[in-house]
Amino acid sequence: MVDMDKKVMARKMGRLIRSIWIFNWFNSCGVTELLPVVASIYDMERFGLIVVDNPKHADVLIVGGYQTEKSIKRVIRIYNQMPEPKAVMALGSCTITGGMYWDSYNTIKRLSDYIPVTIYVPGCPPRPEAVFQAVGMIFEHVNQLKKEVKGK
Amino acid sequence: MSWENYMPYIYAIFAPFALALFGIIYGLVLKGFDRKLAAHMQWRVGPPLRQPFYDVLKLFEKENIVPKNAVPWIFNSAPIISMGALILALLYLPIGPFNPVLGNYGDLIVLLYILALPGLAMMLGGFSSSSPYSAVGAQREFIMILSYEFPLAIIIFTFAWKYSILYPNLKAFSLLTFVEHPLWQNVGILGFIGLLILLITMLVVTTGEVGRMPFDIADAGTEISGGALLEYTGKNLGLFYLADAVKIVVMGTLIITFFFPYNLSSLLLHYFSLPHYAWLTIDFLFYLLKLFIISFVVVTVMRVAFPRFRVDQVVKFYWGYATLASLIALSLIVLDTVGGV
Amino acid sequence: MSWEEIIKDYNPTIQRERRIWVNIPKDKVYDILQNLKNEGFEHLSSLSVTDWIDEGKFEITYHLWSYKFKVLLTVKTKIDREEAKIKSIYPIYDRSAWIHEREMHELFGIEFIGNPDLSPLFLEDWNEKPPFRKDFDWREYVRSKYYNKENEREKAYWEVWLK
Amino acid sequence: MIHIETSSGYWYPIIMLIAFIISWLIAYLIWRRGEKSYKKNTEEDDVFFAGNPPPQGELAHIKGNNLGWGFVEALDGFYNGMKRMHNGIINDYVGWFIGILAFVLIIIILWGGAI
Repeated sequence: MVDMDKKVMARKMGRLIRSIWIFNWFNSCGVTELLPVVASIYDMERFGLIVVDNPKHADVLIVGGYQTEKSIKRVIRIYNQMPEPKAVMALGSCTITGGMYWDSYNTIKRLSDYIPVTIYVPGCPPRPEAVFQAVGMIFEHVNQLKKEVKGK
Repeated sequence: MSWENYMPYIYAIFAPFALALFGIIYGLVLKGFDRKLAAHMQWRVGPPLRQPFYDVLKLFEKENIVPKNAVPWIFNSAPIISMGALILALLYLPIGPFNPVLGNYGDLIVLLYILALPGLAMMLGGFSSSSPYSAVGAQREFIMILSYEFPLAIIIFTFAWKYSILYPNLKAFSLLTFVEHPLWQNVGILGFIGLLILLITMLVVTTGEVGRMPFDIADAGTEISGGALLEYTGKNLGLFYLADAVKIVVMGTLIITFFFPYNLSSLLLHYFSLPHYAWLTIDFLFYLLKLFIISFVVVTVMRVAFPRFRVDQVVKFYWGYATLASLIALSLIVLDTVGGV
Repeated sequence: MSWEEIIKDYNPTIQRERRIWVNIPKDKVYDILQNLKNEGFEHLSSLSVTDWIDEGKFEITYHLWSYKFKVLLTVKTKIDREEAKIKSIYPIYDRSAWIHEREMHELFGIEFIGNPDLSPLFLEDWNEKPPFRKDFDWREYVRSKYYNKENEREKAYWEVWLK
Repeated sequence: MIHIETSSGYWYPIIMLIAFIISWLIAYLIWRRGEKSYKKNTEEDDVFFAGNPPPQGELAHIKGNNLGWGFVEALDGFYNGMKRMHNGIINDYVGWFIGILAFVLIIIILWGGAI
């Protein structure tokens, strides 16, 4: 997050959480559990979340699962191409500690060494409820930020 | 220059504000209904009705990126042209019981040209953003314009021809004649079938013009990841989003002026009497209802029922079947007037 | 000259029903594969390499399948491990050979002479020893590249590997 | 007030121009309210090319002749027919010319007066 001042950030994030547009970077296990989130049972569109198809329209980048040396270069470029108030949700334990591939020569071990990660969702692959809890946490974080700003 | 001559200028200056407000708000409301109903059709809960308002507010908060080697002034003015043209189109359209603001200062042909501007602006935006994806998207938008203008022109020509026969003293292309004399009564059986075919063709053309699912080859999400509007972010995209919402209202109103210009008040007038402004509000609400039904049929049902067509299938569909249908309808109506009457 | 005669004098072993192995010296492989292809083995299903580090040899296996005879012929050949060079079979099997050889070049470092494009496939800008070679110590590599000693949490990884 | 008036339509360009300027102004006002800033000349305003560096120069241009790709593809039945006809043999062209000429003459002779 670029260091805008708190009030602007609170206003921007306040508007962002009501309509989050997601660009998902699923090239591994993340996608299997994320399909029900989009489908009718869990239906993330209830909270105004839609999947968009390019980073320029997106607010939240969901990086699902392990990233190899080759794919992390693309993730970094895509992260840079997203317009500013943006967040990254790292899905799956592979992004936290390298997960199953903790000792593989080809995968990266922790996503936040490469791009600033807003929230980690553990699980291999994480269940849809975990994803909703993560989104809920972002909501709370922003509301708390707004309360703080209003409180001053 | 007496007071009367200045009337059109005053209309032209103050009416756009009111109409823009109406177009944007009701367009976003329609979009909200569209997403909610589409979700329910897919057995999902769907977003709250005010979701498009949230989307627009968010989009206006995001950074407005202009690509490095894009042409900045075209890139930034494309959404403005698109939105301006649509507000202008609203000026020439009859909104519910009220006659078109600039009704007797511009006819249907002027409206047809104005309606081509949003598509043109999107194409301009796509080509000017120097991205291969959006260049392909803009090229597809160009093909969309080419393909759906053909049946649209035939439909308009049919109506105008019919009016020129029925009411030779009136101006055939003027929207006022379209509103005062709906065709359903003074047309025989053949003509009635012809009008039905025309109605279906017009609905299908509107889906193409609004760029919704079966024909959204221009900003095809999965194929060219965003198409013509790929490089747009922030307020540019927000304005295109608004323009898209207003476009549904404009196209819906066009269908209403052609096929359903009836007002509720004329039917209920002799049952109970109400002050004039009460009738106006009732008619206006009836107009909003008609607009909602048309948007439901044209946008939501088509969006949920059909997958996206290929580019050449779209052209084949419009230049083949839709044109054939409108030509058949034209010949039916000609037969009806020449033979039947 | 049917395919049996071609490989007769290299004493093929019948692995099991319709599976035949044959060892062919390095310099004859290209011509034999050419003839086999003409005979009917037109499907190069895969090309793999085994690293016999104690013998100091790479063993390249070509798995050929023939739709006509319904037989899977495995042609094996041994090349020296240090200067690992062999003539590429791109002219015979074209695309399928190209992609397999490109992968083997990246993971084992075998030089296929005549292959049009041996650019890296999975490991972009990898300047270590080719990873599938037995003498490449991947544990050491991963530990030094990804886990540093100072980080408190990652100390655990260092203990795990010390045993 | 200059305007165009025909038997079936009319158009007042000045009023339309004023109305268009006003509507354009409204759109501009809406446009101006949004966020203006963005990080110039960083990787942010590169063109999105699926994570790879965007193509430079010649590669990035979509050439004109594939502008109507979908169109030519859809009407290829018609275009193939046309291509077959334009086979470059001069007497075919002259043949068509005379045929159409004769046809038109017949029409004029038969219904000359009526049209």
